[in-house]
Amino acid sequence: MARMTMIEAIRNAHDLAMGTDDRVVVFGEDVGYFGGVFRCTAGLQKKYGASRCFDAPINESGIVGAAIGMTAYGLKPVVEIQFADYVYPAYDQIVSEAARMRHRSAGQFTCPMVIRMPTGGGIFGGQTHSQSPEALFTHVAGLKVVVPSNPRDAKGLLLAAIEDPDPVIFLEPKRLYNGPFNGHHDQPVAPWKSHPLGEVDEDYYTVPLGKAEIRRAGSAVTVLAYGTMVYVAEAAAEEAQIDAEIIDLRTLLPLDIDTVAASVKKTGRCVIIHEATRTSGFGAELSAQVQESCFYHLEVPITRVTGWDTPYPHAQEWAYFPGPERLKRALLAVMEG
Amino acid sequence: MARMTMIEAIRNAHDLAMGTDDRVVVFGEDVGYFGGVFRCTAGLQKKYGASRCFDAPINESGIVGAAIGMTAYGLKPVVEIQFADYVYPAYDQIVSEAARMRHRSAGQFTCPMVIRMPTGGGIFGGQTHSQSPEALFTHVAGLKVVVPSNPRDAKGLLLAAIEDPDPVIFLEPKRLYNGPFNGHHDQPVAPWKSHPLGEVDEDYYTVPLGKAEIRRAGSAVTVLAYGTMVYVAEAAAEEAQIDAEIIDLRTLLPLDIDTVAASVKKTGRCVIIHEATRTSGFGAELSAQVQESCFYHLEVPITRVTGWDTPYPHAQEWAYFPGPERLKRALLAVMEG
Amino acid sequence: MTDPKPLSLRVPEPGCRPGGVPDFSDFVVPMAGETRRPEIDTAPEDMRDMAFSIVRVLNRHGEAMGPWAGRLTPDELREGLRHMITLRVFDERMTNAQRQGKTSFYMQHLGEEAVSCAFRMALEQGDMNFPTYRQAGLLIAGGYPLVDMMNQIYSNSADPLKGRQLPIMYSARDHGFFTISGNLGTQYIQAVGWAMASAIAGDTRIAAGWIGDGATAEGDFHSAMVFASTYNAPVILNIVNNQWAISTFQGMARGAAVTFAERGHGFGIPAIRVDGNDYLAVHAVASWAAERARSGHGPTLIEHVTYRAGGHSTSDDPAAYRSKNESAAWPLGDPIERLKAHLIAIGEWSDERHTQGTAEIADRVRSAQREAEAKGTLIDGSHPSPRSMFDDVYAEMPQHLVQQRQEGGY
Amino acid sequence: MTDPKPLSLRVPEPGCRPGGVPDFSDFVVPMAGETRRPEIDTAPEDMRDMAFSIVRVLNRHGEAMGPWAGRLTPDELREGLRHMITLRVFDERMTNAQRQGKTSFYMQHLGEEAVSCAFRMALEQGDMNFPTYRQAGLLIAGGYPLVDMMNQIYSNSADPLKGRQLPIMYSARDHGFFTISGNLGTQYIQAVGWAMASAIAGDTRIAAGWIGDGATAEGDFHSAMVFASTYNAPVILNIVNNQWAISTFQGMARGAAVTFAERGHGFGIPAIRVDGNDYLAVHAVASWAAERARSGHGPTLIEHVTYRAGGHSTSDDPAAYRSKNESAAWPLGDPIERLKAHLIAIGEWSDERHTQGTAEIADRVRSAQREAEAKGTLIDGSHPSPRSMFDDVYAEMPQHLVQQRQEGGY
Ligand SMILES: Cc1ncc(C[n+]2csc(CCOP(=O)(O)OP(=O)(O)O)c2C)c(N)n1
Ligand SMILES: Cc1ncc(C[n+]2csc(CCOP(=O)(O)OP(=O)(O)O)c2C)c(N)n1
Ligand SMILES: [Mg+2]
Ligand SMILES: [Mg+2]
Repeated sequence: MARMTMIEAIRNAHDLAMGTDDRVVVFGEDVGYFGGVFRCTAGLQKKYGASRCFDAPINESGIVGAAIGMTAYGLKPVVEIQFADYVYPAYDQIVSEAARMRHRSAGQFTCPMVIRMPTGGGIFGGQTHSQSPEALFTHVAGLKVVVPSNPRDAKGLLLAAIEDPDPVIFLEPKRLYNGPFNGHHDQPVAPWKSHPLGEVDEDYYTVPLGKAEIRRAGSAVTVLAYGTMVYVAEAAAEEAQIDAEIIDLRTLLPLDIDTVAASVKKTGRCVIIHEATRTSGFGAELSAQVQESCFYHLEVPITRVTGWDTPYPHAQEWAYFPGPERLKRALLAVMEG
Repeated sequence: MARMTMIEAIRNAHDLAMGTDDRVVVFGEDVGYFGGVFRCTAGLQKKYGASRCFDAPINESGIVGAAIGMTAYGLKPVVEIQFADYVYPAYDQIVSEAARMRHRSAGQFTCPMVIRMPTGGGIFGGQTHSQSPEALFTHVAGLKVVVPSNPRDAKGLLLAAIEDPDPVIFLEPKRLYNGPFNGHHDQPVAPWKSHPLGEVDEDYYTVPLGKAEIRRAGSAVTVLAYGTMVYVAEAAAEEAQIDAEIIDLRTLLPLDIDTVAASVKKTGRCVIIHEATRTSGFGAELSAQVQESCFYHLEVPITRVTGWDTPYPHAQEWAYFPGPERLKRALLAVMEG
Repeated sequence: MTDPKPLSLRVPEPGCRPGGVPDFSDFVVPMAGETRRPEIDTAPEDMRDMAFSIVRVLNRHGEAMGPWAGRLTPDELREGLRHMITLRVFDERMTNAQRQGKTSFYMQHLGEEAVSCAFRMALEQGDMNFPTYRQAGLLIAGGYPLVDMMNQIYSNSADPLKGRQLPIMYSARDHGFFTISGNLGTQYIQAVGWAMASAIAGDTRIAAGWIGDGATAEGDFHSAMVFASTYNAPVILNIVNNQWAISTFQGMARGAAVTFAERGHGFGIPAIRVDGNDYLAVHAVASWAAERARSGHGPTLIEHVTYRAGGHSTSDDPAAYRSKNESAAWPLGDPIERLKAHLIAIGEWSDERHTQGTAEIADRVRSAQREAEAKGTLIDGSHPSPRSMFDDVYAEMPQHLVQQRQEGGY
Repeated sequence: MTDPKPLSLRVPEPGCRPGGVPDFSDFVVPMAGETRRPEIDTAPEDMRDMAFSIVRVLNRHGEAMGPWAGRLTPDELREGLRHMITLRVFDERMTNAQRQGKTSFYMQHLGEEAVSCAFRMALEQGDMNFPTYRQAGLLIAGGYPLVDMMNQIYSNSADPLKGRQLPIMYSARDHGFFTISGNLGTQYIQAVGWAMASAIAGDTRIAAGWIGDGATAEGDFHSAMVFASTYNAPVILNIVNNQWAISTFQGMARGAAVTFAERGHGFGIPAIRVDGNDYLAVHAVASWAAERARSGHGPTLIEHVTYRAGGHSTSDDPAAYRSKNESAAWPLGDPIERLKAHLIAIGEWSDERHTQGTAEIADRVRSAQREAEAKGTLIDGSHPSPRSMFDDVYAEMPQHLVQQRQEGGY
């Protein structure tokens, strides 16, 4: 066991994957010599050589497209998109190509690759360093979508994603890279080393894709969260003194609906929280599925607490970011309902 | 009044817009001399000259990006993406640029433009001529998303979209271009000239964005549909002899939730139908919103009838396409619930 | 500068539209044998001229001329001729099958047969093509069974792609043929990625990317050029300039450049233009590029100059946008006729053998068609089941797909 | 070809990394005045050499040499010097303000001031720039108020962009400055679209697109080149090659090409390389390209050869990936020093005037800063309201946004 930040855990996962399987290659903008703007790939080029970890030209479509070609050859690329906000130029390659390769070729060609990208807000990054585009991937059959919320999971999920025979979108909440963040931006932030989930096994292990984790057991209301929102939920539940069951979804696609439904059937109440804009956000899908599977158990309407349907602003970051105050209001309303 | 197919109605709308406002320019792949692979722009180049209606290189990002530049100059471009399946290369320009221009420039620059594209299946087009990507746009703040279902609306909505001061995604169900199609692929298809909505006013008129239309009044269950699914819903309701209220949403974003909620509050039941894959499809958002606004009126869970979460197949088209049989089953189940 | 005149938009137009008289007099056709053959390790800047010339081997008398001639044996040439005839006959029959409603869609190669047929013979087993929909010659010349192609076209029960793909969107991994995408351009950078992987792995295999003149305008054309240039990828980047992109003439994508091959220059990628209707020239240039790539000298851009003599697809009628006489006026002739003439000129073929050979091929195609149709067509017989549609979305079917399959009753 | 050797991937590396000794001896710097000045209607193929040379006017003695010299008056030159000093002082103060926590982020222009400052003076009122985040000189030279720039940087109550944008992502329509995007490359094709619109409208105004060396790798660089080439758009396409893209040296995007300017050749777009640290050269080349565009001769690609002497942004420490001495070793010198030396050489400036002028500028920037800070900084004072965040998503606020605003309590 070692203390790791989420960055260190991700780096460690890369290291183990590359050490274990020489088909694993890592590339992206600034990921080679420098080791990535968030340093998630630092040291890999030195250790594994420039043909296994290298810088790429600034062309996200090229990065993903080249990676797809590599999978057709038999490699397992792990590529970094510098910020999730910059994934759109690669969208065609992801949606039309990677996601459908296995199906359209009836299994002749597959795309075992991981597309990592820092996601979410809370760092005063303005509209192009703060977005949460997960729902744009959960709509795409053939993709898996993962959002870790802590170093232990980040490592295990990333290793599982690299092992996975299909393309995985791996969204890393950048606000969590150095420590958990519960939305109380005016309070000092604790580093991972003071959090139990910053304790990471140094050996190779995986956390299975498609399995949610109950982060806090409770009976009054189910809170569905992922990424940074897990800590917002913990703070809100505690501060509002509500016996909430908090589920960290970890994988959005395929969704662990069993864990979700069991919880909602127990509590009869459900609040969904995410940073992305509300309309057609992943919360919509969660709401639809919870309603479909738990309709007769629901006491009150499912509520969504989300980023507003505006671009992500700079100065108004904390008015945009769904923090504990907003969630508390929602939880209290749901408990009254 | 004249009899028009949907293609003719769209062409007519272009013609009137170009004739009325010389800021309107039209371009896209094959739209100039030839008039578009579906002939929606036929005759415009001849009438208005090659600098107002012209062919574009095959580069969707370039088409939308150039159009954005034109809006900054003060023109009102109407561009065609040859099939909605080919819009992904333009996704960055749409999401990061057109949608956010007004907000990020605090109103200095705006993007009054229309991006038209044929959408949906039912023509044995396989995976790259059949997709319904509307949910990928409804998640994007700053866009409007329109899906007409008949010639009368297509013309009026397109003119409203061209007048609109913001970017509009205009999805034309290609299966409806020449006549309504109710999913009974083994039956002969009626042309628009035998349908009342094929009767189109030749003068300039608009159908307001953001307003749904009740296509069939009923009291037993609300069916939310758009595009081709409107006719599938009509057929299913009739064949199952269910007194369904069928709403043609027409505009998905902004959604006419008032019309929707009023109906569901009345019927207590809601079935949503769309061609797109289910997970994170627009049906999810509809389900979430209906649930939020009508929870205490719902008798049974909201049901989604959709394309499956697979790529759009060729041979299995009719197993994929949500036709009247599947909707009938859902309606009957909902009525039993 | 005072009082500039109003600006105006230049919208390029082809020389000839329906009703007009086709005129290719501006189109410079070098003499066969005239264009030089640089060493395979020539620096790109030392062979710029190759992007403005056209490598041609066969002259109008059917003689093979110049430094690019002389690599193929008569047997190989006859085989090439058979491949091209097979492709043409195949196209005819499948176009007809589509007209008869046996499938939904078809795309033919009329006039472009040499490009993919000859190119394939320059590759080795294990190399990988990333084709568009207009290189079925790669399959035919590579020995892929015609009946499997037809099964795919018919989406029948023996369709190797299980009915999932539009007709002609083949995939044949074992034959070095990557699954065709309907989205233009995406495969070009994938080819580069595959080639990079081969280099990373210390392999000796190379890749070939394919793109049409129209699709070179896509951003992924650029992605491919940048990555190939930067990483010195062992890849051949082919542009098939068949003069048309549906209704749009090649000048719309080419713009103010003189040739498509020129695009290579801004990337330090050597570029060669070749007579795409000359089997010998295509084969020679492809071999040159393959050897270059395999020897570690990196990518080559090849512009195959040819003409799409047929419609874009069965959904298209070119009479609406180009002169009916344009195809006949096309100065580079017909690839089958030209190779036939060459074989006759060197005494290795005759009109009789040609007629007989064509008949044999027609038989072979017909019998493949019978065999395929016995397995079903899109409208007749059995098809891959709806149930199978849910397979291969993922390696392992997730719960929600299992449920949807059940919901559908499959 | 038998038994080829294993292939390997070429991963380009800069000449020097931390700890190494910078060596620009491979970097060919033509003599000032040496490079020819073609007529503005010269065909692209007749000026290919311009992409491999570097237009330079100021020699090391501060003299203006050759055919590109002699267009600016001493007053104009002094104004240019003031613009560059203003930009540098502005950058210093704002970088400091960021360190003090007064804002979240800043990007400076150190060493690149001439590029945008000189370019702006070659444009006319009504022309439109589509900049990246590293051309604030366009605003300063265009007379945009410093205090408004600072208000934007501080996201304060007077921020013209209402707190919505990251610092330095200015927008100033009236000053011919398009709203900056954080997404690299998108603006390049938008610039072409704007220019096409001007041509469609029969206007005489032109556009200028801007992109960094690194971002030329993006697909939208290609979009811009294709559309500009095809429609002969009246646009100047600027590549600012400041040698670095964050930690990645320019060779990663350039690949096997010799220069970025070369990219123009494959599109029939004339390309000129210019010494980006030479105010006179940038101004002369920009004027040439502007005149060309305005006279209907279409696009020009300009590669500004310069050096990013500072970090990529306040989030970046270049010591991690390049030698600390590289900036000093950079052969093209400092743009401010060079213009100053020229003015002194022609007897229109002195060290005293320079010191005094710099002090005056520092005063002006300081007082603008005081004025801006009185309106607030990111951490102090008032900001645009959360309520205003819901404005301008659409021209008219739709119901769901009204509701969300209420839900938020704003
Ligand atoms: C991304 C994308 N945009 C548009 C299309 C529609 N489309 C299919 S083929 C074609 C023309 C392609 O022309 P070219 O590249 O010259 O190839 P050719 O058909 O001549 O072989 C177009 C526009 C597509 N398939 N994909
Ligand atoms: C689409 C996209 N990808 C990646 C980034 C992240 N990014 C911001 S600046 C930068 C480097 C750009 O380098 P260059 O184009 O040379 O411009 P410079 O910073 O040197 O002026 C990168 C990779 C981005 N902003 N947008
Ligand atoms: Mg073509
Ligand atoms: Mg740079």
